[in-house]
Amino acid sequence: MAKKDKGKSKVTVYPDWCKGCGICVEFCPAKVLELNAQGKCTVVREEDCIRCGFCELHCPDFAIVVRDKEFPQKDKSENSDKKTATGKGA
Amino acid sequence: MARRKKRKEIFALGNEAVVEGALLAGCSFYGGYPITPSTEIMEIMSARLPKTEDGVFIQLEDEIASMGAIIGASLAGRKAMTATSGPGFSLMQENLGYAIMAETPVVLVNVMRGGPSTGLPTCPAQGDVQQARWGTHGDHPIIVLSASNVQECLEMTITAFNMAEKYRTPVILLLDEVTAHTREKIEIPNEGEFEVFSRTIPSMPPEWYKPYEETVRGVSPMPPIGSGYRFHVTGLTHDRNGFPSQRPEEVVELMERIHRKIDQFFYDIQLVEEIDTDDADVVVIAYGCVARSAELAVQQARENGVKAGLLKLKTLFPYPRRHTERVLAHAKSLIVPEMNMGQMSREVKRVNMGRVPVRTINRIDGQIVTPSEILKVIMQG
Amino acid sequence: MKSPQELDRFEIRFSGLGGQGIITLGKIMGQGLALGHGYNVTQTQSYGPEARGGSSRCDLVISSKPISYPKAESLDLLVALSQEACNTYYPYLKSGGVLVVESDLVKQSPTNRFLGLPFTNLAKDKIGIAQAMNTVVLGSLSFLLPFVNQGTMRKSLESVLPSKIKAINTKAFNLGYRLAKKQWGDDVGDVWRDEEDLTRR
Amino acid sequence: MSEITGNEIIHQYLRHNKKFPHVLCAGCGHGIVLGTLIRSIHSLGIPRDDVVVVAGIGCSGRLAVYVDFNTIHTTHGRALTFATGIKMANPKLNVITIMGDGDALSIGGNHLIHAARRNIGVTALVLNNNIYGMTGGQSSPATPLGSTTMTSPYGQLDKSFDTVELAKGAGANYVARGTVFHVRKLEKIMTEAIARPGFSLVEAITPCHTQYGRKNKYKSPVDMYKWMKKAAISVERYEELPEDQREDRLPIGVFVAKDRPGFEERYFAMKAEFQKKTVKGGK
Repeated sequence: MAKKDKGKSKVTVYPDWCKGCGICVEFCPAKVLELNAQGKCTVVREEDCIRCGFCELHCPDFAIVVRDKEFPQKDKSENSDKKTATGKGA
Repeated sequence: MARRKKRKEIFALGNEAVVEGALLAGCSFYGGYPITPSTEIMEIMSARLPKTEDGVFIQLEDEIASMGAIIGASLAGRKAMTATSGPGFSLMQENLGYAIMAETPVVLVNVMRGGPSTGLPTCPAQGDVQQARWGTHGDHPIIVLSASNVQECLEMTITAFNMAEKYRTPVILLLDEVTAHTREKIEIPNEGEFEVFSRTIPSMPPEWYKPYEETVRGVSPMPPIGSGYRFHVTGLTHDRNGFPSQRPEEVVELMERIHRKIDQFFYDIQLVEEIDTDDADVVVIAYGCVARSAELAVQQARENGVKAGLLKLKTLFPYPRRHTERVLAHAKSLIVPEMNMGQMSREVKRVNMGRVPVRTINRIDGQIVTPSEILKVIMQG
Repeated sequence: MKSPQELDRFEIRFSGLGGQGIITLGKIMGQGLALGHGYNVTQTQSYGPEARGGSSRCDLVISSKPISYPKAESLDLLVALSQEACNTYYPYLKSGGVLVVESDLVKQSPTNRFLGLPFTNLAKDKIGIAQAMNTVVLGSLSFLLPFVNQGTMRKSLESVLPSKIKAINTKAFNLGYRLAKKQWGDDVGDVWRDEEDLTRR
Repeated sequence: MSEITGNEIIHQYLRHNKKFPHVLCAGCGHGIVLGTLIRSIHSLGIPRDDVVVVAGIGCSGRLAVYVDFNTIHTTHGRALTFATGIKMANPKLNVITIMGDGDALSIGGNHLIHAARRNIGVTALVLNNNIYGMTGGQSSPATPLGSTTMTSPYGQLDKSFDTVELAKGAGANYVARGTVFHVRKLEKIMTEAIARPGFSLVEAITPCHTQYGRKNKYKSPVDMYKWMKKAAISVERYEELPEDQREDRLPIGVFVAKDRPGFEERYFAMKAEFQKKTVKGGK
């Protein structure tokens, strides 16, 4: 993702799932995230997010979601069980 | 009884009869590793299974893998089996426990040879009896069957599959080198002349299915993997959904159920054959090839005026207590001949509780207990 | 098929060297007696190191009644196709039992009461292949044993062989039968035809 | 492809009746591997009923319980044996095994060799964290030389086992290595591994800070990710490096990519031959 995406993202952290390992905070190129007093990840500079996706891909606990600001709700059921099989068994 | 269709007769090895029985029972998966004296089962399977409609044969890298593969195949909906001997049986104990815990029906044939360790590879023994019962770690129920002649090899293999499927449990068929390596004429039963039991599959929507549910029979239906019922299988103690659990009440529920599903069906599982036991003063309790020697000895004793009888065990575990108690009602003594230092006589003594003398005949030299040895002990009164 | 003669318990041991076709001989004879003649038969054989190391053994127990103990322990007939086998197993022959030997290979018989034929050379010279030796033995035994029906045994032999080698084995079988009759005499099997001798135990 | 990305996809595949966060330690890379696996399967469009995840014992073995596929948590080292049985019983299924380094290389080493040799159509994920984590940090075959562990308090005496070389030597169809730092690359090779016929092996380097890092100069989980970032190098560039500069580098990427038919394909082709013959013979 490029810099042109800056400011268009909404970053959500689910504190219940965050274990505060700090990977996202350390490697976030725009310093969007910080660890709070409880040791959990919080979003502090959302507008600086360049949508690189690092935090989402590297969160071992699936606790961070980055989505478009304008379209916060996507159809969640859409892709749950696509029946276009490829791969080994098919 | 209606006039039955003539049965096909073949002159077959005990090991060959196991294969015939397995195929009649619907076995469509064999995974194994060669070892004497069970190897013929594998060899014949390797020729037969690929030519059946859906049969799969695979030679694995060892006995551990063999057990793993047949459990996997069973989870995927197959009636699966393996066969082994001595050292291979030791290696299979690990995943045997898994099959008990995950309630996976499989059939394991162990053609016993002399042990411990490499022991007497080509000689008969009955030294794996207690290992079959207690070989895998943990407190567990198990069904162990046996056969004493070639026809029984066929029949008991069918029975083993039926019990495995009915009770969702591994079943061990303990044979010995003599039975496995004897050729005899056997009759292949025609379709419809024997029962074939297949596991029940769930008939509720997948969301409501629980793989380890508490049921009246203690056995839940079991769908094949990939049929839409997605669930978790584990060797850890688990809840009704199959998810690991350490909560005491869930652990107890699981463990009690896997015991109960066997315990409450003793009448169905415990199989024996009684020969002249009704009025017998001396009862020989034997299994496997030794039961054949015993049969002759009992017959000869009767000819010599001694009221002898034979209780032939076809189910070794759960031990047929009820049948033993029945012969104890009139028997003045019991004789337990076996090719070990006294593994089954322990069970007999446990039931006998000191009521009558229990004499044992034990051979561990790789030779079968002969009729004359048994006869001698019978005649001692 | 009706059994031609009542047998209580008749024990045969085939013994000799690996490669002589001893196990095959026992299997074919066992099958012929079990399926063709309708007897109860158990066949057992040597396994393991001794089976790999050169010697070979195959036992049959034949009876009109169900067989309880499957192994041979007191032989009615010992077929020894090597000197070593003859030495090893002669003690297991019961008194009055019959010893059949390969007369070229068993130079020293432990008893002067034996029946011999040079089976290997017969197969080599008259049939053209030494491997047919076991079938020659089968033919001879079919003559010797009064409860074996020659035609049934031949049919049984033919049913288990691949078509390629059927004709030559039939020839070998007939040769064995003919020579046994000629050399051993018409009444050689009478020892077992006597009812009293047959019903032991 | 859907517009939703990353963890939203993953959330759809997680078992909603399981408790989260999962049992693994903070900063453990195993969760990242699980996420990557889910995205790979999602991108291939494989229905979840057709996916079987077979796990061994250890930290990695705990992953299976969290995903809504057909999941089987087997015995230590034996995942591939169960997987082989499942694949042969029903070749339509996509069978993926998750094993740790101790699981796959030590107790299950023989099964790994023979799964590769046999070329059974299974994807093997080896989650290499250089240690036995679940049992408290004992040395594994993948523990680097000199490392301190609970069972090598004076330093590991032998060289760490190279999973990739082992799989190559055993004849695996597809062999690749990735790290949980280089997630996109890991996803790419994992997707390819699942899509290939025959046996595929993906080694995922995933750090264990709790049991390995702390005792070996990695002060925080983050330090371990920094190490991966620094040490990893694409296999192509690694090949170009002079011998003396290879020492501390970790080649990642695809090492072997063949298309030999899987064991199950060959077996069922043989069966089909028999059936053809029977039909012919019948007429």
